[in-house]
Amino acid sequence: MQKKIIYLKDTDSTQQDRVNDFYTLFSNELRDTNLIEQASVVRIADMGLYEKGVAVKILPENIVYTGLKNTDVKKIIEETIKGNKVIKESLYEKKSKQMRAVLKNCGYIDPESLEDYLAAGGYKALAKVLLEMKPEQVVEELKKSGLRGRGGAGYPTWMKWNFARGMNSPEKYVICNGDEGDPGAYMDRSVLEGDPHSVLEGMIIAGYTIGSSKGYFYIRAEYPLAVERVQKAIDQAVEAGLLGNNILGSNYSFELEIRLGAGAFVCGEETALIASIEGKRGTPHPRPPYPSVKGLWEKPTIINNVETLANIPQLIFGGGAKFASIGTEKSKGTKVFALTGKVKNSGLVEVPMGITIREIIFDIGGGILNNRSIKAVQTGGPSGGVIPQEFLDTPVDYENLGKLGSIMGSGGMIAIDETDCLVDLAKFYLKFCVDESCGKCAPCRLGGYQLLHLLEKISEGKGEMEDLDKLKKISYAMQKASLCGLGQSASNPVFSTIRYFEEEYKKHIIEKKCPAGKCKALIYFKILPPKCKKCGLCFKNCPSAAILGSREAGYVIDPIKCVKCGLCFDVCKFKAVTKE
Amino acid sequence: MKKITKEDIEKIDPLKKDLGKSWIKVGMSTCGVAAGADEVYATLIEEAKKRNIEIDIRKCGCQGACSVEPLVEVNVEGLPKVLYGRVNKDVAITILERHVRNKKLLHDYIFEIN
Amino acid sequence: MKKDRLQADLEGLVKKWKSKKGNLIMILHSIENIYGYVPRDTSLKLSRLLDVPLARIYEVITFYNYFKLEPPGKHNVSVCMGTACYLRDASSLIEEVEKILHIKEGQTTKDSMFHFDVVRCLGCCGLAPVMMIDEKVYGKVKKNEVADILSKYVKEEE
Amino acid sequence: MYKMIEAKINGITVEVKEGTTVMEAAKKVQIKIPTLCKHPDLPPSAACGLCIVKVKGSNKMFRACCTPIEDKMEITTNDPDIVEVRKTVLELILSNHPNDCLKCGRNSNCELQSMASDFGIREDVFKKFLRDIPQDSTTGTIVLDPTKCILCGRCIEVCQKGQDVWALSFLQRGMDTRISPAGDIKLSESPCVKCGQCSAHCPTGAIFEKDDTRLVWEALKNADKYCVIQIAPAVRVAIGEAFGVVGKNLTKKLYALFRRMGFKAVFDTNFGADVTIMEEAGEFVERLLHNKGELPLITSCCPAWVDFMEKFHSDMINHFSTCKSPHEIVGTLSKTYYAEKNGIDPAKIYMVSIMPCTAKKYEITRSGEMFASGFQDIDVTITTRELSRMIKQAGIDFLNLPDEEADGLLGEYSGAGVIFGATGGVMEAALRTAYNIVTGKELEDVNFIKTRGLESIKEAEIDIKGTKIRIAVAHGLSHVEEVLNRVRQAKKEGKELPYHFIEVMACPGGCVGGGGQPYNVTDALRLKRSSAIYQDDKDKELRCSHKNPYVKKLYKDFLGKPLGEKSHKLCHTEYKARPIYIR
Repeated sequence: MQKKIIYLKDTDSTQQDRVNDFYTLFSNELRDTNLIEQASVVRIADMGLYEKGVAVKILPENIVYTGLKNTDVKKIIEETIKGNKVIKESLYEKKSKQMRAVLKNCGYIDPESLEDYLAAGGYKALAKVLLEMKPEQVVEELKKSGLRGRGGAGYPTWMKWNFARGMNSPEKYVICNGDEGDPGAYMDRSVLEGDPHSVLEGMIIAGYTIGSSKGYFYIRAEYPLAVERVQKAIDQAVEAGLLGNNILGSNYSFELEIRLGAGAFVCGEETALIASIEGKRGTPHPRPPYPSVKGLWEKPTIINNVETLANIPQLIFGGGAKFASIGTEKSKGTKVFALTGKVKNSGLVEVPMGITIREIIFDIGGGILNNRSIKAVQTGGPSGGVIPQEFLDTPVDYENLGKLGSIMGSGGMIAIDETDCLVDLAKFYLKFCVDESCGKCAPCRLGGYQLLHLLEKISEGKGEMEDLDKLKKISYAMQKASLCGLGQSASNPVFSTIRYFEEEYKKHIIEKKCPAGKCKALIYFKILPPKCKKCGLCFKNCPSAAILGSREAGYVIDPIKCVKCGLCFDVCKFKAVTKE
Repeated sequence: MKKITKEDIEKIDPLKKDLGKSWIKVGMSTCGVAAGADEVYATLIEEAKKRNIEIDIRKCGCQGACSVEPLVEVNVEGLPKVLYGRVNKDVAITILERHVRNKKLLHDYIFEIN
Repeated sequence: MKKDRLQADLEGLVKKWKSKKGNLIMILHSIENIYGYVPRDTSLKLSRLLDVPLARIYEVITFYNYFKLEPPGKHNVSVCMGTACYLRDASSLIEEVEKILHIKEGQTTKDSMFHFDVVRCLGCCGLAPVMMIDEKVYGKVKKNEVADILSKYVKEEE
Repeated sequence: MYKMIEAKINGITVEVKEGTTVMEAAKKVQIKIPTLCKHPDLPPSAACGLCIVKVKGSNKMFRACCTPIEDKMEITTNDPDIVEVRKTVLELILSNHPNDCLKCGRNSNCELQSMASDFGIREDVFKKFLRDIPQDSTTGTIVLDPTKCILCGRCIEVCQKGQDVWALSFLQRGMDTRISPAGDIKLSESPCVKCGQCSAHCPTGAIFEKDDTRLVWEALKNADKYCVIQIAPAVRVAIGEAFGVVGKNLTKKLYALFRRMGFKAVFDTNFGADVTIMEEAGEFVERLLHNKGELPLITSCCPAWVDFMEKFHSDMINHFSTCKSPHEIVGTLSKTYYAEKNGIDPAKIYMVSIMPCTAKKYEITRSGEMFASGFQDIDVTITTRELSRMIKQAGIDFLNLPDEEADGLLGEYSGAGVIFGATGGVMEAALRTAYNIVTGKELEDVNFIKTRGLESIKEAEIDIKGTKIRIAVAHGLSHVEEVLNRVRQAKKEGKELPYHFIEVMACPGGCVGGGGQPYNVTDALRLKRSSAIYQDDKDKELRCSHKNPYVKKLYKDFLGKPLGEKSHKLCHTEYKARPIYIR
């Protein structure tokens, strides 16, 4: 019989010594029961499980027990190691909340190998479309699937395609929008880098459906690896006859080229992206006319986000109905989120629509770092909003997030804990929008700038109550009067933080305090005389000579000289320096 | 490469590439590369050759666990499939020696095991 | 020397791209890759060769962050201020770099050794906070490590 | 065939053609929607965000300037909510605009100022953030003041699309966005041809004609100066707009005005136009019949066009008429012919010209030939807009002045002279005289209807004694290239030339639409101004330049014959290729 191995891990990071205790317990028990030949125990770095207490995984059977108590050790050795039986009460039912569809190949196949992609079932959907389906049938499948654009707004993909398909024009274009600009979202980059052929396949299918023979990949120049891999994929596809004339022996011909972005967030907006490809400033144009009517070089054009296109092959292959079986009533399929912020396990996750935010943060993300408590979750990036912790059980879909004042966006999800200041967060996003505003339309250009100024004023402790009204007034005007989606949503971070955390704003304004201790101007460091041992370490470390006193007399902080660097707070061994 | 036909696409056995073989995959997306995956990949190739260890070493995309990059997944016959995290050059060599050659796991770097 | 090379490169570039639609930004990328910025006489030449008004070229160069009109520093220091890095206190890294190099974001040191930028998401959120010098990414950087990292590049020169 | 659609705006039913914007449709039913960026003359830029309206069934607001109205749409253009948003947007725009209205050249006719007045703005709600960029007055014609710019984009539209000059561009983005020549160089180092269309379309004081009125007042005050004045044809039909009179020819009131202001003699540029025709028509006939010079001949009265040609089309220099513009001819003659006839020291003569044009300020020092009299032929040029301010400063009840006449020697003009003010006019005037030179006969019908009107390129064929003369008239610099390319193509292929004679005016509509003319020009207004001009022509007994008795006298007493030695020295000029960018 193969030797069993017990992998041991304490999934609760606050417990430092417990895993060693268990290690000793298991080792002793194995030795006492003379099972050393049959099994061994090892401690490992991670198991991909979180907040499940002490956990063991027993191979080769792949049995996982979680939440173990000391008394369980004996039982496991007795029943599982010796008796080959599973202990039902402790068994961890592996029910992964993740569902990898778009990411199914990412991390599993070699993105630079067409063969790998083919072996993973690649281009079967294309073959089916080109050789067995009419364009209208593809649209029909899309309609059945309920797929909505993954770039932000969630516009039904079939409608976009169908519009363009119906346009009578000899020239039409397909554009893949790979100008992922949300700070903190990088799923598109991952897909382009990890599985470029799936996006290619999606684009060719899109081209066939709308009757286009030319497509462009618009990729951020900041993603050189993605550009390199996509270019390789295009070259491979050309060589294999998957691009070019008479693809797979059909009558359909299609070619693809890459165009680079050049560092402008607004180019994620469709009309700005088109202007950018045309070699102009990436400023948005009024819609209508919509790109599907008058797009690139005034020709009908569809623009789909990377993730949307990566969904196409599996959707076609499995059929629209199958795709629609996942998700909620109005939001179908899976969504990739870039989970970051104060979450333990940051990274990309793909989940079925309808999963709750709590499940994403805690079951997949492993909860909040340093076991702090969660304050809110920010979704949708600079155009999105915050969702306070009381709504964490909301199922994720386009409508629900919208109701809460946020958006799905491209899928950034950021966990915010009690040490994060919402005024500061709003300021961060506003700064982004101000930097990225194209400057064309007054409400966005000037409104954003004024909002940022007001937020800075508040976080510096100079805020007045009427500033809160001004924030609301400008936010509303920006929403209504800005030309494009960027401007219309740029005030969302302000809107939503005021909506849920107005008290925190008021604390900044009235009490001149930042509850999270983030806004520097509102933090005050103080030395508590009873705790101070007069060691002088703070005195020595202070970069601005703000600490006065001597080893005899003790020390005080001069609030005027203090630059609030926090060094005294960090170096004090006796916790005699306080921050408030 | 010759032009692919529909038959080619359908003929390819989806499983044939992975079955029964020993392999190492290195996550080589931007996050991985930023964390040093390219060095790990190069080390693995170079050292495997130097040490006459025959194993298929490949690149792959991002698995999503960005906080523990670089990630190296190792599948050796007879051993569980292991995902190692925070791999550096030295760990890469140890993986070759210990895991691949001597069929022992590097417990301190296991992030997922199946 | 450099000038000659550009002359040849520029003509080659225009030849390669002229017949393709949507070429301006792609050509500017190539020029930027050669020089690290887009010199004025290059823009003037490009304007003639492509038959695109110089004003359009400048409109584009100054609109997009990626293109620069001034020669860059020898080493490009970027601190990422994507959301993940922001939440993990990248702003303290920015302060630190500014303090050490005595320049603000977007500026170049007097000796042209370092140019400093604050950038949006380098795509390594898992490693936040991140700073990048030239092509090399430094992840999980602590404030007190900044000086060490920068000093490596100064030493290299000596 | 257009599809007609029916919609409701504020409950009022409106029927319009498909594709009509909400703003245009609203106008049809007497609803005004505020805007700062949409100029009736230009396509919408959608920049200001003031024209937002609500559409039933959507919780968004839409920009009326660029939203096509759809069938059955129900639109609300005005409710407290909309007004509040508009007011906030306006307050935001004002937060980026200095409060120096009192010192601004646009005071009392600024679009932003009147909008602020309409909305009852009484305080600075938001903190002021102003651009700190110095004024650029290097061209000596227009002044760029980026601090006052609201980034409406009109100047960029006219400079890039309308005029194809591309001197102005948007640089940077976001709050740093500004209008500037490529690379923050000075306007004088840019391709700017000084046409001033940007200044005529600017809603605020961000682009403004260089104000030279002070020079005029000072000269008038100076007892040593003998101040004389001339007015261009297009001024007389537009100046009334500043006093609420549209499309009326006020020539005789202007003559009276100038005398009251203190000018010693009042001349008319139209007289110079008649002289120009004598020279230019002669030149045309020389080239046509005697192979002396290249065909087609291209007119050169428009200084912005001359500058444009020297920068962008210098291969056409040989086609250019070397004849000076009418304005310069009157200038030269005032300090030679007039001075001689009246025994006045030409050094004392101070020549002021009133032009519809900003580029004329450039023309007066353009080249050495502009000093043919031995002095600077024109001392100062002011635009129609500057003149209207001077009239107000002078406290003269302009509209009620009695009619007066000009000083005949350089003031009497024919109908051919006045039509220089409208596109096609130079061509028409030249043909009237060319016909006479070639045939020795007078035309029965002097009206060349085909050269009139606002079509961007007008072509016609005229029979002069069996020779078919093909002509083209272009106005608005963006239409020039097409015409010139046809000529280049024919020359290259050795084919028959497409034209014999080409007229170009830089500004749309010709001088009536000049960059120095009163604000808010539209095609409708251009037509009103030019019809007043054609009316003047029609009312004249003399319709042809060669029949102007004072012109005949000029040649007899002073110049000799057209294209003669003396006229060549005084009335002709040269051209040279100029770099598009100096830096």
